[in-house]
Amino acid sequence: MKLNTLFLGLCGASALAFAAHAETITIATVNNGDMVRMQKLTDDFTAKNPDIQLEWVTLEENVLRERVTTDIATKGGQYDVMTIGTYEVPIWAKQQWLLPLDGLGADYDAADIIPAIAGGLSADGKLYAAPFYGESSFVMYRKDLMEKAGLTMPDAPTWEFIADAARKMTDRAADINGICLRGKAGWGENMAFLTAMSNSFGARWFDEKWQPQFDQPEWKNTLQFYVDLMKEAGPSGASSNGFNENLALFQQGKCGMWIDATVAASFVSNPKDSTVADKVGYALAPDTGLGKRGNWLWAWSLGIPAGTQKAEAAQKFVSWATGKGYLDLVASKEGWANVPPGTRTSLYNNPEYQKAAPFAKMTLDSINSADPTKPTVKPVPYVGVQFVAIPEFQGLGTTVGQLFSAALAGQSSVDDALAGAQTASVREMTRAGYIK
Amino acid sequence: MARAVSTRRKIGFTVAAWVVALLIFFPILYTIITSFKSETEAIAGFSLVPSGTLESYAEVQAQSNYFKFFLNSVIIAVGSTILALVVAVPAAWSMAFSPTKRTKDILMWMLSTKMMPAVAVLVPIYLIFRDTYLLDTRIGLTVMLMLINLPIVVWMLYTYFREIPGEILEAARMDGATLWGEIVYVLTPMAVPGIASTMLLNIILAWNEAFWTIRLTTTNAAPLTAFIASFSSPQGLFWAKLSAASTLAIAPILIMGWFSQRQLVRGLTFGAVK
Amino acid sequence: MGNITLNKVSKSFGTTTIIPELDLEIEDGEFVVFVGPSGCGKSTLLRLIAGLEDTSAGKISIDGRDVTGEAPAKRRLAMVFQSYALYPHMTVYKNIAFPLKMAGEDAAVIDKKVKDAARVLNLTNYLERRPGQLSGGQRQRVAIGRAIVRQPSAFLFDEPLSNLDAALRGTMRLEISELHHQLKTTMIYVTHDQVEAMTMADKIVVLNAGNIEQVGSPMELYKTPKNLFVAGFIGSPRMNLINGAAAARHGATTIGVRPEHLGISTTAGEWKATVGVAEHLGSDTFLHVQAGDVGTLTVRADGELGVRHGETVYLTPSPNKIHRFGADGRAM
Amino acid sequence: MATRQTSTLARFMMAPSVILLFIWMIVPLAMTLWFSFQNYNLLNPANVSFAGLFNYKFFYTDPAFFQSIWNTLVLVVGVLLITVIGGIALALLLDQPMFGQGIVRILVISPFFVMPPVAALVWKNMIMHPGYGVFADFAKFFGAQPVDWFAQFPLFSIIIIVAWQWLPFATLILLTALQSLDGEQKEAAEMDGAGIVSRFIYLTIPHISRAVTVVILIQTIFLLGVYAEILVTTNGGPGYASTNLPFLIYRTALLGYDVGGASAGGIIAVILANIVAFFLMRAVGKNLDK
Repeated sequence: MKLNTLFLGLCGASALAFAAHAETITIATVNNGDMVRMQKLTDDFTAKNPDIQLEWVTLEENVLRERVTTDIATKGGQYDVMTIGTYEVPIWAKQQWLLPLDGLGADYDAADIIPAIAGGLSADGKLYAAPFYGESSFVMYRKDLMEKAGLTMPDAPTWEFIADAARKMTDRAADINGICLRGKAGWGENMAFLTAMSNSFGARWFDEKWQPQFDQPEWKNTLQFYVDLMKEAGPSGASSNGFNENLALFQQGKCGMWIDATVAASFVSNPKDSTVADKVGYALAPDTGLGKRGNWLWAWSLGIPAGTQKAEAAQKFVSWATGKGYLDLVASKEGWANVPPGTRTSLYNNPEYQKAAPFAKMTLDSINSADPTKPTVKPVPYVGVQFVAIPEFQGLGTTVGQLFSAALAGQSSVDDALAGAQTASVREMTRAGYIK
Repeated sequence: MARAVSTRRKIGFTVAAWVVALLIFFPILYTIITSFKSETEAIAGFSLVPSGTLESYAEVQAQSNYFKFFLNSVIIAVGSTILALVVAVPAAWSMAFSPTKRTKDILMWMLSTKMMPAVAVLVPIYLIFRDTYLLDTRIGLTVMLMLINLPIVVWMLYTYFREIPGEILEAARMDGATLWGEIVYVLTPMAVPGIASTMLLNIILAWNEAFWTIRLTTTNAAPLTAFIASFSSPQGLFWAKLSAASTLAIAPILIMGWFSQRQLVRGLTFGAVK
Repeated sequence: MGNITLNKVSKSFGTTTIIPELDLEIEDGEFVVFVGPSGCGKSTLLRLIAGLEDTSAGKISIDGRDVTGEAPAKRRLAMVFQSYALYPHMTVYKNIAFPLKMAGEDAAVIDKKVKDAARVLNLTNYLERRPGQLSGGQRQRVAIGRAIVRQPSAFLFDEPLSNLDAALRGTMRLEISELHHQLKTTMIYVTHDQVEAMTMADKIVVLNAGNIEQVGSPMELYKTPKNLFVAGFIGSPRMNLINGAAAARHGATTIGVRPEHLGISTTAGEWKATVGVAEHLGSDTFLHVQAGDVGTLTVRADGELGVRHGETVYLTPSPNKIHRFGADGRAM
Repeated sequence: MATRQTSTLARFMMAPSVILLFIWMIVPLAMTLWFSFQNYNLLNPANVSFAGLFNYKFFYTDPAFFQSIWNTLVLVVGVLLITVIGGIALALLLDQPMFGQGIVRILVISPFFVMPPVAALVWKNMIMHPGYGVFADFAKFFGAQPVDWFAQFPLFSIIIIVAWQWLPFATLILLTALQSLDGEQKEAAEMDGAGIVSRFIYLTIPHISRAVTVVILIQTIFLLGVYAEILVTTNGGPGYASTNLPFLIYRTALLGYDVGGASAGGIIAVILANIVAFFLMRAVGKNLDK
């Protein structure tokens, strides 16, 4: 009985709270640095919109994804703004779970958004999520070690050059590995890298009839190349390394090269965190001359679930967080180097930013060289550079990632890993009804 | 009865025990040490001497309001524990003092309710919570954790109660005590150590429950597990910050554990009743 | 008042019968002892009366009131348990006060009654102690104190002295008897020790395998045991039971002669025997002798008697003290 | 051993627990059972249809299925072995006279207070990482090649982490059991000429067997559900070397959002867990009657 009263009381209390702050919007974000910074700048927004309160839910990437996906798919209605990636947007938009962002205000200037990024966040010409920061991947290398090896990094290297350089830079005695690459199993971990890499080798996940392609020579070339390279020039423990592990290695000067997200540039070039800050050079992700480079495209973006009661306030917030004004705000408070990158063309035309971020041009070029709608050399039925934007991909990608990390760890052969990946993919795609 | 132990032997045991204890404690110690390092120091290789910076703590506090999460953790952990005890004490009483042929089966069945993998029932539970408006409420989470830990609580109380001689309860019955009087005046006070250690164990389990507490909360009811989830594995260096957040999250339960350690051990022994 | 009647009471657990149907009448103010070997059902019988177990059939009434289905608390009985069952977390004072508190008595009344009981039981100086700090005898007295403050219509004792050492047992035996004389309340006392039964009881109920073998005053049982079981159980040392030719001569299947009813002589007598172990108690000497066909006998002799191991003696039973039993074990 | 009245009351007092747990079990179970017969992907809610036994078939034909069951058992048994044996050893050590016993005890039980994901993160990155973990630093200090724990011994590494978390629990329960061992009994055994080993075998082991049973039962229930540690460290890899049943279900449920498949997996897991529990009860249950 008491419980009941308590329960009713609580309901009543929350109803009251509801009435008092009619416009509290709840925002789910990932715990990356740029998002955390935004959270700290909330005051600017509430000063401009005194009738809107912001509640933040900050979670690490995997948990966030589970959390918001469960909520939106069951119409739980817990969030008014969700931070989602390029992977979710096309799938969710297709389910009509997201509100099209058509009320961002007159001064929002949607045309300024980098086209490659906007393309990945739109469906039927409508923008379903506003990019907060965007990234591609590129090569970060140690200029000093490159020089020592007697080589010069071109702006657009080939895989052959990278492999050669990696082997020459490796100096096990000095604890220097020629190259650090992702190896930890996961669709957003090693598979993000390997899928992007495979694009440059002419491979693809599926042909136009959704037939998995792991039995094709292109994949064999990709994986064999990767495993051999890592064996000869990679760090120990590579099969459990993700972004952060490699970042730490690179910052401690243990990697000659590192191919990963462009946002890493701001970490490795930051003298506060990095012991090699002044020795880092950048180059486009490598290719094999087939017309595609091994770089990906990702944008953490803000979307508004279709079920929200506070769409208007939510749009106001999204407009604030992803608008040009926000970039200026961050610049004025924390300097241009800390501005969220990769979303607006105007930022890259800003000389002050170019000066503060030596990697700006290479970042923009990398982003522009990725095309989520045409990611591969051969035609594919899907969208997405380092992923396949279908609901089944996360599970399947992780399975394949596990198999490939086993190949990297030397616990299975490349052929076995590919055969396993093929079997798993055929199984999953048949089940999901793609293969008739 | 106690024989004088030679000091040499005692020193030998002391050294051995301290070495083992420090080895076991080392990961936690290292986390605490790391929390006083800067991020670059944290990955710079093995060192037990931090620079003593409070930078990470400042950043952690700037990013999240620790106290709010802490409060939710306390309410949920303590609330669910008390609720579980209220339900479990009578059940354990009847199992211990009025057992039937099926008592053990019922106990086993209760424990078996914990065997459903949480991930498999996330969607059903989420739907139930949504439809009962319990998402992101402390009461929802409290009831949930109560149900999750109830079997363990019943089990532990049952084992403690069984060590209480039935004659004492019969004496109370002869002395004119009603069932209520029997439980309140005789059983509960006698089982205090057992109940206390059950409580502590349950609070620890509830405090550390990191699946449902994250999946079923948003802002209002989010406890320290959610606080931790906002510091683990972001892009970039995070060791010092995660260590600081972890230290903050572990500290209250660690301190509580330290204070109640004697009680915990005594309760589990239950040597008090003869 | 404390008149307890058992009418066709029986008890079984599942298919095992612990107590077959039995009748028993206990008068008000009587000191009744249930005695029998362990496992004979005497404790179960007590617990049936207490209400701690349900009867399987039959009726129990106290002072004419049917209490068969009543909760123990309502039967106005008090019980002293073998383990004393004191509340370890309460002081002596609170232990004794507990039944009064449960009865909702006034604090002042409780205080007076507890202190009175403590005085009677010599516990006044221990009221603030916990049971764990008391000796066995003191605990026993606390348990009794807890029982008497309620002024029950009857006391039930479940082997209350079995956890005490011999000397203390003797003292407590006297104290309980003394208490009975003071209170004049019905007492039912369960023991496996026939000495306790003989010394304390007004009426002894001998139980065997749930059956009542005989009911009667200690002297009745001693003098006229109805059957072999009672004959063998009551009396210390045990009665000598003799089969065979010696018994047939008295026209019985078995004859029983108590050790104190055997005359002993070094020169002549009915049975010739060789002396075995002699137990010298000072006032008496118990001789264990080997008497050929008759078997091993125990003889109670004068303390001054000086016979040695291996010597030959002659025994003669007092003719009017021979108990004769038929083939069915009943007294003839 | 009681009257009808108390038995009736007893049933009545057990009712809240039983009813609550019954609801708690039956409602999600029924829903899970229902979902397990549906084609239901969370990301495609428009396409829900009856699937018959397909989800079950799909789940158990997963290439990782049998290995995941094996891994689940290895994980449970491995952790139990370490924690029970280690726990007995630790309890024996902590039971000895020493200076600072209280502090030592606190240090030993501390890991139990650490949240599983944090424990996994700390172990993975600060202790076991071959590049900059403490183990690696020590290995390098002694001139050895650092061990790549998660690649070479993935399941064993996870067992170590989980065992570290549960060792305090086992130690605590076993220590308290040890302390209740009668001193006179020990002395009597000593008088009888029993050496330290036979005293341990004939006196200590039987005495703590009940506590060991409690440790095994409670831990098994928690260990059958371990997945957070795997998610944080190896993601089930390399290959399927560290994929256990809960992780497989996790992959299906929260990566694939395949509610039907995950439900089928859940039901299979419940059945398997109950089989394990059944044998466990047969094996150790008699200790509980003491």
